[in-house]
Amino acid sequence: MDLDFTDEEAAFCEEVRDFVRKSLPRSIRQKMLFNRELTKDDLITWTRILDKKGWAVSHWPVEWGGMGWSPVKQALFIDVMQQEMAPDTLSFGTSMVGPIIYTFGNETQKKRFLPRIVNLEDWWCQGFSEPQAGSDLASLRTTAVRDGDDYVVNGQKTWTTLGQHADWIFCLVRTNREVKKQAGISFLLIDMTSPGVTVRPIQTIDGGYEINDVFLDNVRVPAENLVGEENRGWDYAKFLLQHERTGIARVGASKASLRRARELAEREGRDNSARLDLPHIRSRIALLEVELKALEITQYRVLSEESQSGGNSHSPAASILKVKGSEIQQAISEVMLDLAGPHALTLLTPADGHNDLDRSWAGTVAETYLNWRKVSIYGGSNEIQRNIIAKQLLAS
Amino acid sequence: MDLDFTDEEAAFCEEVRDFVRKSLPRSIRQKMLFNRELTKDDLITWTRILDKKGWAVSHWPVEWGGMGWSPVKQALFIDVMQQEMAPDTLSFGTSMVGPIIYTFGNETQKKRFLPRIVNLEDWWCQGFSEPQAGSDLASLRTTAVRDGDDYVVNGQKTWTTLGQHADWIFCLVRTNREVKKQAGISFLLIDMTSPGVTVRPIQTIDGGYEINDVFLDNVRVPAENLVGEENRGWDYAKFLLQHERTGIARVGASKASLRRARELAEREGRDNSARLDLPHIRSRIALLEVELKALEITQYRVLSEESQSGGNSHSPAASILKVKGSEIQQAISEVMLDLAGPHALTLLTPADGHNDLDRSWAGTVAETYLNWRKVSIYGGSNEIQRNIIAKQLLAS
Amino acid sequence: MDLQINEQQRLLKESVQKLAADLYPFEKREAIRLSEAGWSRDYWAQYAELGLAGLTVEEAYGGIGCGPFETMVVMEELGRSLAPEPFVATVLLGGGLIRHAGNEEQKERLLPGLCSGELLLAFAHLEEQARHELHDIATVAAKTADGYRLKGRKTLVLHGSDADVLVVAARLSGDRLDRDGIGLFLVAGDASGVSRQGHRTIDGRPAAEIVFQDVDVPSRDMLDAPGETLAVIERVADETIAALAAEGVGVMDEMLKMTIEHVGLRKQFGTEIASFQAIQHRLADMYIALEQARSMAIYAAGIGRDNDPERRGAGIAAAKVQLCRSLRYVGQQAIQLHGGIGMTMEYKVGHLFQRATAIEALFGGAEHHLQTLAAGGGLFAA
Amino acid sequence: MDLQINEQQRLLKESVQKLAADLYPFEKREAIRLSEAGWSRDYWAQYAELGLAGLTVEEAYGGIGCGPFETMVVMEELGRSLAPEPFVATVLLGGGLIRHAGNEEQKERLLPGLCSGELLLAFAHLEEQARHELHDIATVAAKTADGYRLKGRKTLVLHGSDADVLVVAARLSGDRLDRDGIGLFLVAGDASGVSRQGHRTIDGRPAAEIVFQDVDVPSRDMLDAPGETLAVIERVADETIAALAAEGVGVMDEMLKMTIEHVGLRKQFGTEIASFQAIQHRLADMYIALEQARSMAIYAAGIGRDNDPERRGAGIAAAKVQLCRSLRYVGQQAIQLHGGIGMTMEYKVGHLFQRATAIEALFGGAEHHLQTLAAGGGLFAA
Repeated sequence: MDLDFTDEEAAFCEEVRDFVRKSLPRSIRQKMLFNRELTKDDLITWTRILDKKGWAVSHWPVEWGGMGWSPVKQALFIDVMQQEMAPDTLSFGTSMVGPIIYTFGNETQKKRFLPRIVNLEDWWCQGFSEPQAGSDLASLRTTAVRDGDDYVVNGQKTWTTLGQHADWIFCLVRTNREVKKQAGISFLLIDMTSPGVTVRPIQTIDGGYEINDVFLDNVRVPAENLVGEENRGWDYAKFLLQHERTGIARVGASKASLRRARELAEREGRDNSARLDLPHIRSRIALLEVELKALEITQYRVLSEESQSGGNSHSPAASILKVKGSEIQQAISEVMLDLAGPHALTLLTPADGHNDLDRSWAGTVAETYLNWRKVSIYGGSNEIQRNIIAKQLLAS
Repeated sequence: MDLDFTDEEAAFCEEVRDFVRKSLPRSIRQKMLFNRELTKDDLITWTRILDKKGWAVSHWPVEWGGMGWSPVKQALFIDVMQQEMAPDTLSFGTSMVGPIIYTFGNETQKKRFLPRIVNLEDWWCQGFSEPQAGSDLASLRTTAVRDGDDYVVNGQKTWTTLGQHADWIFCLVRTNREVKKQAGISFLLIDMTSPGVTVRPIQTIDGGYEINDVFLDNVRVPAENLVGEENRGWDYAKFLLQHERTGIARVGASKASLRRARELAEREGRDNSARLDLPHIRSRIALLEVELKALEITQYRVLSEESQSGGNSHSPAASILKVKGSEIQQAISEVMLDLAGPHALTLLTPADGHNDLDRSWAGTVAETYLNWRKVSIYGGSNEIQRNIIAKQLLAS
Repeated sequence: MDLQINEQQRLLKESVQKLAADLYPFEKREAIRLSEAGWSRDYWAQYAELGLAGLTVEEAYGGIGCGPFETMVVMEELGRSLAPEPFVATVLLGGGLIRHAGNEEQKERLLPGLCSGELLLAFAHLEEQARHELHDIATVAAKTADGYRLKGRKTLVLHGSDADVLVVAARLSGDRLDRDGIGLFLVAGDASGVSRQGHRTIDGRPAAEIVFQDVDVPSRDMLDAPGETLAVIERVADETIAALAAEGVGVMDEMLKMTIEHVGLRKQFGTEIASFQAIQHRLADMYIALEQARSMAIYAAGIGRDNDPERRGAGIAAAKVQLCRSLRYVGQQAIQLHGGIGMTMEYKVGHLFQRATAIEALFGGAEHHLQTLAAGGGLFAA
Repeated sequence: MDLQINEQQRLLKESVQKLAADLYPFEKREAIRLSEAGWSRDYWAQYAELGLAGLTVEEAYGGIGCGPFETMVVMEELGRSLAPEPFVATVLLGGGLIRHAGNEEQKERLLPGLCSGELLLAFAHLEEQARHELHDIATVAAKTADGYRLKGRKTLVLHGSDADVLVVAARLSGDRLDRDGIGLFLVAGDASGVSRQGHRTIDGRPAAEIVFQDVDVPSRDMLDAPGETLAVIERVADETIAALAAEGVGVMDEMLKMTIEHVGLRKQFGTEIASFQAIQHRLADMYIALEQARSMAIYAAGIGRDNDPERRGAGIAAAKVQLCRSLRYVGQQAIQLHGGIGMTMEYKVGHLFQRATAIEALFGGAEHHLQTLAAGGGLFAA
């Protein structure tokens, strides 16, 4: 047992860090620093820089562009990327539909779709949730009825993140209503330009437009866009939930945020009249550092267990990554809110070319705080995660 | 609406305060200050001092020795008594079986029992809980079978606080097993000297002996000791749960503890080397003061509502008194534990005649911390209280 | 001690409820929020008709002379209905300063207009470096032949772009952090040298950054509080915090009500989520947080009248601590239990959460006020 | 990076488990606790037979030369089984000081006896005024012709009444709070001038208050750490905290296991309480707290080897913060979910909670160590 990096691991981290520092456009870095939305072009730009280096889909099988790294190495990669403020690649492509296609898709599908995911030629979005099917996904109602060589799809998807930019959507649809609810679901790839697809952006409480309703009204989808077998879609979705948990804890991103919070707290403390709440804010930051360090090691423990068991761990520890990861992100956003004090109220846009530490940093923290409430809701709410943990504890 | 005391209220508080300061024996005050167990004699001594003043059962009907005070005045009385470190009277007599007897008992019972409760000639204990019936009281199994002029009682009661000193125990017993579980329960008064009554003291994790098992083995109880009607015992028990909620929040006692914590924190801070956790302890004390102030007003709101509705409030606010009251007591005990630091480990008995602020105060805080875990368990656990609140919220 | 609301308070409550029911159905309020001003002069006229614009002003000046408990009753309803009208800026802040520090002439000049709803006031006080320190003022008022010349920059002036008259805090003497030497000045919103940059706060309400570039103010427009200006500012801030506590209670009460309704309708795995015990306990904790804050709002209304600034300050700090902590908990849980829909602007609960967050940040959050309490003698000093 | 336990560690774990299963069934352990000493020399001999008394001692002196990860494995099992034997006092504290600061002669003199289980050590360090400051030492070591004369009073000396040899921290020069001028001395427990008052700590373990009244110590019994005594004390404290973190994990793991079992059996209103969602979520949170502490115990074992005292100190402080917070939460919830039975000495869970509370207080609680972290450069300094 040993937590120290090997020389090779240390050198690799250094390599990734140097690469990001040299290659990440400053304007993108600044947006990440202030938690502002990236444009579609920003993400395409960065994905292509990564692709050129060969790192856009490093976790994929080598055959389709992956690097063949160990799980630990992959985790280190993501950790450093996030610490250096690099945007994640578009997960709907690289971490969701991509792995589904290379695992369950046919050769034609692989050749057609995978290369266009790697360089973000296709922008994918996710069509799982529905208005009456959130954490209880299997109660979904969107139907796909076979009609000749097509499926005819009707229904509504919602919370579709970045769907407004999307070229394709991967959907769970009901293909058999006769059977028990999980059993009649299929996994379908739908071209967003198909007639009958309508996207309605939804404004969120932070003022942004990140999520969408997607209405599917008699949309004809060629049967060749069915992934795997009909009525097996639930298995593929479950595979996704268990797959690729590295990074769900967002340890690297939280490290960067805490480092920044410490820096700003020190500066705000210096600027200010004497008494003040800042020592208490520093304590809260220290406590979050402790929890994050623990989470980082918990994450490596899960990875190590998964490596050893040669696949998915069934330890409830994996749910910790979601619960604690999201709670820490939210707590950091609260620290920043409190650190900004009255300035959090103002919604000022940081001026272009500002210094990282200008007081204008405070103008976006309330948006981030409001927006971050989502992280304990999506991806299986934290309540669902606790149910999962308890079930496993009581079964053991 | 007005929170200020009237002149009369202020004068009354002053009168109570003066009385306690003059009349409470110093040795008893010191035990209260260090949260050490009182002896049976201590409580008898204090109860008789109170009785002489006419205040031992101030909340009772005037006919039986009460003072006829308004609910607010009664609450002020308890608040000042607790703040001045006066022990509560033995609640099993004065707040439980006493009110049951004067409300539901017959004249003979009233004349026989009530006067002996007032001056603690009879020490009462409570026989409600059983090993398999804690918060779910109605599932109790102790039976009472009518045999001539007696009931024959068999079963086991547990968590019987101070039962080792008791002359009498009031019990819920099952007199009808045929009906739905709440319906077949009766309320019986049992002489602890009856053959077949055995008391077994149970040591608790603070090292003390406060609770007991009480075994009832073919105990013959004269039928005249049945209170009210047979099989109506559950109604009387419910009356108790709703009755006399003043003081369950223990606001006065927590005021005294917080005042003491502040004093000790200041002194400990002065005595000590520089950095230290004490500013943080002071913040925690301040936060508890805020919560306690809120609870104090919540308590007056509940009283005011009950006065207005002429009886029991059905607002879920009453459950707040239990939940928050116990949480605050526990949190104060944690502050004291942390304030004592390593000295909490040592279990030193404060020397007789020590100063209130000698470091020996630290020798009892761990016991108190451990012992106080009970306050969120007994009297309807805090989980049960939250169930009650939710039920009322969802019904409204 | 008396914790019942009286007949007058009950009638006031009902009339504000009626007004709010009329003015603030979701779509109607959205139209106002999305309008250029973000609030409505028409609506404000209706407030004035009901006497709300002059709620706290003595009858001699056209008001109805109500006290803090009436303000509490009104603010709770305004909170519940998310009313964006300038009650805080004009009545509590601007009006409060003139009531407490104005001389007879100034009161006669300004208060009737305030009561009739025609005159809008705002308090230009906070500066960027000050965080929540009320005495941290760098804006300078230099003596001139017939008055003063103001120079400085104010931030977060609530309804600052709309105000006809700004009450400006500026330094007559001393250093930025001195507690003495502060003055209050009446400045027309459109006076020469005043430039206002309006913006919205995180709850969609209007505010402004205001620069005073050599603004001349005649002597008669300095409020009369020689040597006591900071004390007046502190009193008005305390009274406003007490009122915000009541507004916050209204906001929370509405969030809890919506959440109870939502979990009763929402199904998951075929069951109403209201039947899940973890959800039920969350509701119970939200309720406890709300009621504890309600108790402290009552406390704040009472102690806000106290003339001992230290006792009043400690009581108000305590109320704001409880308020902020309750707002955060109830707000976060309301969103969490609503799930995705709570995150959108299409549903009122998210707007309530925005307002809850704004109320927290106004006049200092929980940690700021906890410091005051920790450093002082305690709420239960012997 | 490698997070699997290796074969040697697995075997060690199994042998300690076997020993504990044999020695510590509830009634057997109660007999020991209620005995006069509160622990058992017979048991300690069995520890020594397995090599545990010499676990961390180099093989040259009769030990088995294991490192911090092996200590972690052992301590977790000792925690789970509430073993009262003097592993911390003798092996980690006493043994650690001699290993790090003893000269060859001293090591040869003492370590073999330690390893064989015959020699018991204790560390007489803490003083009443010091809280958790390791350098706050008032006990004086005055130079004499052929050595030193000790005078002072020590508190909370774990197993202090039983120790054959006490390692005593005393001041050679400087003031009470100086970081320099501290020395470590070997003193026989029954030396003239030593008076020991034994008592139990809140978890029923033996400790002592010890007064040193002009105790003469020959020069050869001063440990060799010129100018570095405090650094050695800090290192040994850090290593001990790392080990306590593992013990705490064992304690929590057992509390959670017992609680899961209890709620699966206990019925309320006709239903197993394990089926209540609020109970389930509490179990989930206990599990999270436990696993986060487990991660930090691993971290502590690793960083405890670090030769940079600042980095090591920050890492150990972080581990203790997580440990204390987890112990408090898991312990409190274990009692709460057990209900009344958890409050009694008749059930193991209450004893575990006592030990959890003691581990918190040893070497400083969460707030103490959080201050260290808040004042420093952060765990993730760039």
